[in-house]
Amino acid sequence: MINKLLIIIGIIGMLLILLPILVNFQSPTNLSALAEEYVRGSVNDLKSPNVVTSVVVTYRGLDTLGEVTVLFLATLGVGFLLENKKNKSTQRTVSENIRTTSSFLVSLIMVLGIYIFTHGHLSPGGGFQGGVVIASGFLLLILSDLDFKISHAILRFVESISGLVYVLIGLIGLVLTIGFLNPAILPLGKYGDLFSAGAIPLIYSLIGLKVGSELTNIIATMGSDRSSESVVKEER
Amino acid sequence: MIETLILGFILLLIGLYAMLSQKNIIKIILGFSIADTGVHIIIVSLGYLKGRRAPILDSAVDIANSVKEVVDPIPSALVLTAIVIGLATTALMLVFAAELHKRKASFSIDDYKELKW
Amino acid sequence: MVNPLYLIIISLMAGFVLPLLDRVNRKLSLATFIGVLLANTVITGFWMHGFIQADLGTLSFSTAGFTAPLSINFQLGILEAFVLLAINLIGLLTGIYLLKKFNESPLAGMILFIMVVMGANGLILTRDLFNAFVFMEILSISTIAIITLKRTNESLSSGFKYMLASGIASIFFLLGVVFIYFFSGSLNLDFININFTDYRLIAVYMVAIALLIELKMFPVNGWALDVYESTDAGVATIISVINSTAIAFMFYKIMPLLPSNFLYIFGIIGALTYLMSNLMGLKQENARRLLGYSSIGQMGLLLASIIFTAGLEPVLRIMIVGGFFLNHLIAKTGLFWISGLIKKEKLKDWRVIRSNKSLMIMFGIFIFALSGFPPFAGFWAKWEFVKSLLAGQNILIIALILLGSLFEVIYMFRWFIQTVKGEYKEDELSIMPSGKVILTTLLGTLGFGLGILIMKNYYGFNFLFTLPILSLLFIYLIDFLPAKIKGIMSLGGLAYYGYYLYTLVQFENPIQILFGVIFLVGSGVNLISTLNRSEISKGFYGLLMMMIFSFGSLLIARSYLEFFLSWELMTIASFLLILRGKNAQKASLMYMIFSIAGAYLMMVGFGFAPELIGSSALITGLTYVQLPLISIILLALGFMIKSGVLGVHVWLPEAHAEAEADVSSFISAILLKAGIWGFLLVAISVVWNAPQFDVYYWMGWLGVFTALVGAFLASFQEDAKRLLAYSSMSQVGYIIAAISMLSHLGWVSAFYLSLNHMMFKSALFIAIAGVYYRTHTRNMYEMGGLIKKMPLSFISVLISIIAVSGVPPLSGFGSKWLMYSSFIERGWYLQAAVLFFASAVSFLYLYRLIHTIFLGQAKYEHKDVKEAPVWFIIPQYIFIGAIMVLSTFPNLLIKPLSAMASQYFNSNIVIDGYNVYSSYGHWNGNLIMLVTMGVFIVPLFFLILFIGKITKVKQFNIVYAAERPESPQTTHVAHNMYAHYRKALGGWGKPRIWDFWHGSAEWAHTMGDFFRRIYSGNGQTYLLHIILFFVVVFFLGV
Amino acid sequence: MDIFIKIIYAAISILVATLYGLILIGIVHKIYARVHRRIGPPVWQPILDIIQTHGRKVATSHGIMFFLGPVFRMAGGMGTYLFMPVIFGSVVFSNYSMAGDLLLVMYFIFFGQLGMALGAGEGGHPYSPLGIARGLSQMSTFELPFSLAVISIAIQYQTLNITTIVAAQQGGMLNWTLFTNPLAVIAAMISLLGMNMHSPFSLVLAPQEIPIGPPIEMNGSFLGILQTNRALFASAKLVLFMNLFFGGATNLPIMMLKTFSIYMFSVFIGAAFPRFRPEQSFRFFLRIPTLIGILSVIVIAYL
Amino acid sequence: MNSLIIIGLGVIMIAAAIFTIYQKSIVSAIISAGVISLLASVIYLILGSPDVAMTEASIGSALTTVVFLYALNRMRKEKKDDK
Repeated sequence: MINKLLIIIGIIGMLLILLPILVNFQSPTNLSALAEEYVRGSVNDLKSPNVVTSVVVTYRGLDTLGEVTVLFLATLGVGFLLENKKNKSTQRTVSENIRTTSSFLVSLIMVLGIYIFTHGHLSPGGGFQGGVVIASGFLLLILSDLDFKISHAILRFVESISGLVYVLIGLIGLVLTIGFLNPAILPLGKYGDLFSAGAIPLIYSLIGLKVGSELTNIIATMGSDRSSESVVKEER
Repeated sequence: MIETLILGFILLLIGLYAMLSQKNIIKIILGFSIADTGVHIIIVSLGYLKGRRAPILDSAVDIANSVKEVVDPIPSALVLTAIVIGLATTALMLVFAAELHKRKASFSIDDYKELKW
Repeated sequence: MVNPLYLIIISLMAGFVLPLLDRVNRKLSLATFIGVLLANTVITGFWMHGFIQADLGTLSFSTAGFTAPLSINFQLGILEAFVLLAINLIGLLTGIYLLKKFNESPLAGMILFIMVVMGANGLILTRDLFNAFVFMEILSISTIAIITLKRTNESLSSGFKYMLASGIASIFFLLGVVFIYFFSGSLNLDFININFTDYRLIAVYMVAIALLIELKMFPVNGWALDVYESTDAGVATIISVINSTAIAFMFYKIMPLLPSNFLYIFGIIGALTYLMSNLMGLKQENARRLLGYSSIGQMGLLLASIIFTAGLEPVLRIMIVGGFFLNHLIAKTGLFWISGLIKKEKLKDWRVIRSNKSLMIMFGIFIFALSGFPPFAGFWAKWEFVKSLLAGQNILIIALILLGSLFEVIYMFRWFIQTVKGEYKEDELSIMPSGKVILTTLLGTLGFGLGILIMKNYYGFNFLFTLPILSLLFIYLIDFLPAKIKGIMSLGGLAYYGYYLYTLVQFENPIQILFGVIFLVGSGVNLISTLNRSEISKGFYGLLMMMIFSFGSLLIARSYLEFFLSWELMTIASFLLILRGKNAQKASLMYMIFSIAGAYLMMVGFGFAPELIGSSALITGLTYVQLPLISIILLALGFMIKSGVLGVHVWLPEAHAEAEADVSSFISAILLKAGIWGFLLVAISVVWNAPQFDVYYWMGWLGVFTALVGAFLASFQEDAKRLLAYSSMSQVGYIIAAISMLSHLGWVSAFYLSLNHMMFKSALFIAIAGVYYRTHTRNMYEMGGLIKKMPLSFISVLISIIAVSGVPPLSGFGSKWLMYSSFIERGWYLQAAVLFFASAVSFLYLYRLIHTIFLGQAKYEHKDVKEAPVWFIIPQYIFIGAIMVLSTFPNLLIKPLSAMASQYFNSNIVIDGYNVYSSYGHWNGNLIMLVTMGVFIVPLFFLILFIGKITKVKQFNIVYAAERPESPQTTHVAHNMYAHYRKALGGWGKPRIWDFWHGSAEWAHTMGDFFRRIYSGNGQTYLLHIILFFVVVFFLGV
Repeated sequence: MDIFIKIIYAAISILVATLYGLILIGIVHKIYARVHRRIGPPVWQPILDIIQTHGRKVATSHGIMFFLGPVFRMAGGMGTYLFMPVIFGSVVFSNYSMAGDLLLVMYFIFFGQLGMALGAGEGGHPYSPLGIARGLSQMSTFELPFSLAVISIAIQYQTLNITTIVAAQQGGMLNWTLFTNPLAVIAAMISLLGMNMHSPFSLVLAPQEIPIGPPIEMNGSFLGILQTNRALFASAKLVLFMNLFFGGATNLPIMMLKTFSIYMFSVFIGAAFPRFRPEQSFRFFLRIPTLIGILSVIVIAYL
Repeated sequence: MNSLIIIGLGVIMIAAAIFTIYQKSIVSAIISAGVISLLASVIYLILGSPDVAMTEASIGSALTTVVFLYALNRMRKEKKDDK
């Protein structure tokens, strides 16, 4: 009972603390100086129409690298915790119809995913969204085709290589002394083109691949069946 | 926009409340997820400028005058990162929950206090 | 300068590439793993080197080809370099420590480890708040994942709790960061230039609270304790050290944004965390969890030090914060590592550590380091921190921190003593992997070396002040030699040291010579008794010489710090010496607790004292400064604790009784004088500047009652050494009272008594040591009639007790005469009467001592007892000889002593030939001696001439109700000899002070137990703590 | 030369004091006897006793300390007596009072007691340490009021020198400490009861409990010396009290008169009260006399 | 206009959130939490952040829900296996 009361007090307290922000909230009428710089710079310096992409990939590229790392870590953690044994073959079958339809859908989804991350600098979306789309494609495959086995090795490989290349691209900038993750290592190209904005599309693609493989990995790991007798060794 | 800001706060508090009051570990994680969504809404609301459009400077936007036409791109960029991190956290939490459940076959958080004091 | 981004790049590349490499070969991935950590360490090492070589200021490194605030930038200054080097080094070492483990577990472990280190590096380097958020997430997710390196129910549930807590923390952090951006238009710390007042406050508040949660501040740290308890030792190390450090550094970075009132509250929270976690640690029995409490406490201390040193000059600030940091880093890493080697949960099971000598020594080193003893970094940091806090008038913080520190010392040393002294069975022996032991030893040596480095380079201590430590090390190296050789070498070293001090250092004040005689000559003579040791006596001489050289350093200290340093070294040495006693667990713990409490009082007292001018010895230097009242009180109290004044005397009998026989004499005769020396120094300053007669009046009373109570307690003891211990307490009471008089005659008598006490108490303790050596008992009622077996010891005891009692003609009377004359002259009449009473009571215990041991009926089991070994007899007779000479020619002593005291007061005793005149009376020691001899010889000759035939009779030939007594046990009146007196005292005879201290200890434990109930083990409760913490602290701040 | 004369003077002084003390004891025995309606022994009986005990051809000794115990005791008595002036203005009876002051005398009292305690201790008889334990305990308690009284008069006369104290009391009865500082005298006189170990404070010798007490094993010449000393020591104490509180004496008869009166005081009190139990005795001294002593100090020092 | 939509959406989202808390069936709770994310992505679209909207829709609602369901599935299976 006291517990409940304390919870209510806590929540009300938080409300009271946050209230002044709401009361004093004024919607700004102008962009902050920094945002203005970004908007201008995205056009002038990076030749990337999607300002958010410019910010994510270039200006705050380190964040994005970190973010990919977080996802990578989550994948690792999930894998680390759920040391999977061999999948148990289930007897359930899926109709042939579903199987073919889904494989058709999957190829469409893949194409969509690739489109999203390669056009990240031009239109909404980018590596993450594309990656998720790819992952959802695999999800569909897993759901529809129970015999479908994703090779963790390949996933790992894609994940590792894309991550490595991502870092290496950043490194090139550092070696050229124009800055870590500077997309200007490639020609900036013409504003609005697919192959423009320097290395942004490349980076976003790598991110897409990496995110896609990581998420697929998570899903695959979590979804995979685990025989109940696989008891993980306990340390004591 | 103040409406979305309020919405974000409400979701945040509901999420927190769920985390504090629910005994089921899945529900607690759901609470976290809701609170996270609330936070994301708050962030995006802060970047919104009335009557402006997305910060994608395609042909529909007057490039020369772009700074007067688009919303703040920074919160969007931040939220992108935050969402992915949120997913990572949630996934890890769930795996922990699953592993815990494997040991004790209980959903209640009250059952996982081997260590105390 | 290598771009700091490489730290991140290398780690990331390794992280991404390791899964591929691992397919090839596990060895390869292990090599890469170590390679990355090594590269990090080397890079940071180069930075540190670069920054030390040249003042480069702070360097900024931006990314993406844009400068901040457009892009994210890293900042690298000497501070960053320092912290990075430290944590990467620990990362490397812990990586090596965990290598075997990693080899056996999935690859993910290694990658997660690298990522923890990378996250910490990034968090320290980045200047961008959102980037910091990302790195924080990297840090916490990798940490949480790696917790499960040890896969148990406990580690899983604690990891889950950690996730929940850090989830909420990250929500707060993220919201805070975004609001900061919203209000200020920037995410870069260098470009945020608005004040976060009114409703904007919440933005920075949320960030700060998130960091406090991650820093595991009280009470939002229950999950952290569970983690420390349940996870692998190596992982606990990186959480405690690397993770926490990075977050603390982050807090340091956002500090400029926080309003001062909130900073103050956060500082208090830090100090409170230190206090509370140590208080709760008192009740803890699980080693790992105890270390968890300690870790959390240290983080609180670190936070408090970061906040409260804000206004100081950078170097000093680094000294303080860096000192605490390094200390925590090394000690906690070492202790966690050891916990991984021991693999025992219960504190008391740690005694298996004794199967590995070097590990045990390291354990000791880490505990001493953690408790803030010199020469470790924590000592210097604590000293400077307290000083700076005092300058800022932050008394509350000092109280919290010192109290917390005291609790930490209590449980740490309880643990240490339990470990070092506990019995263990051979089959409990466990074989420790030697690689890890070497690693731990390396770490301990590093900590030690760092401390010495600070000592030499920052403070520039004279060689003489490092001598105690060096002598310990040196004798440790030659410890394989037989005890006698070491003893003679020590004696030689001591002789040279004394000569060196006397001729080369040249005392500025004759009082130094007096105490030099007490400290060094006294020690030298006492040292002879240790030559009786026939075995190797490992460790004994090192500690003994460390203690003796510390006495010497106390004498010549020129600054407060030099004095305090020597004081603490002396405490270490004496504590370990006492601990050598067979059943000295409780005694040494009490000694340590009281010593530390006293040391803290002194530290604060010195902190209040004005800076010294010039670099003359303290005894001169102090005369130029006027100590404030608070300083006088605290210092005097601190010194009185060491001297065992009434109320804080409880450690004294235990320590004396339980120490080894030849150590007790050092403690009583010399160690107690160190307290007197300090007390005297304070008094000198007071006399010279502004006599605080009021305070000293009450101290005088304290001394007087110490004398009385000590005498009574001594009378009621059954244990010979305990009796002598209380007797020492009583004598110290006289000295304290005499010094407190602040008068010429008072000081003369105090000097006189100090020297006398050193001599007769040494002789007595050594005599008792001899008796103990032969009879193997300290209980006086188990002895009796030993006069026939040990006549030489008897004579020395006889002369000593006559000297103690003050019966003419021996030198004791001189001190009594001076004492009463001075008291009456000073107008302290009632005090004089109490002292008179005390000295009458002292006859009770003196008689009891000599009677129950040497007179009365001899026991059958002692019929083959021989005289004490010659090594015990020699020093006794040196002292006895000195006493006899000084008794016959008291002017030898009175004259110089009077000269010493007249530096500070107008002399009002006149010395004319052998006559000493005070304003009240006179005394001619020489004539008294002659008359006494005369009146003694007359009846003696008479008796010899006229006695006729003397028949010697056997033991039981006594007139006893016409019966022959049955056994010596029933006939020897010894047990509870003064039962009547005790009865007469009624309620006054109850051990109220004991009860008080026991009650206090009990109370502290109860409180600790009460508070730790908030850690219910339920993750949800911890969440509730966090939310309530958030709310309550906010409203406190507003 | 001077020294020899001094020694001869001292010998005379001691002889007189001892004889006087012995006769005092004889008188007391006589008085007790008369109170008990007996004839009693002659007053010189103690002297005869001493000669008789010394005459014993055989003595039993328990060891060196046992042998030295009586010597210490005697030395203590002689020393105590010799360190104070007996008759004001007399050269013969000024003794060695120049060696020290009142503190010396007070502490020299302990010399004999300690030595005796040691000697008796070696006797190995359980009554000895019992008696000594009682004696030491009681001594510590009655020393408290006594020391308070001494401090009080030290303040009063601004000296601890006995001769000076006596000198200050000359010139009429009203200059005696008895009248100038009555509280101190009361406290001291109560202590004297304890010092003399007469009933009700006769704990040490307590015939029914621990017969004879410490000297129980003493015999022959040992006992003789002890008896001699008892007389000397008794007169020494009386002389001390006379000097401090009753104006001292300018010639032998006055000294005898005064000391006799002081002695009779304790004898009559002793005849009137039964013996205390040890703890009662200790408590008694620590209460009323001590309070009186404190009062005397306060009155003299601060009022 | 936008405000009205947002208020409408907001009410639904809050309702869904409360439903999530008090729903006994965990699957329903998970789905309704997914709905919140989905609606949130609509709000992001209105707030001029299509990138966020896409991310939230794909990650927040779809993937998170899937992960939840998978985790739940695992736990359920445990229970069955235990019995």
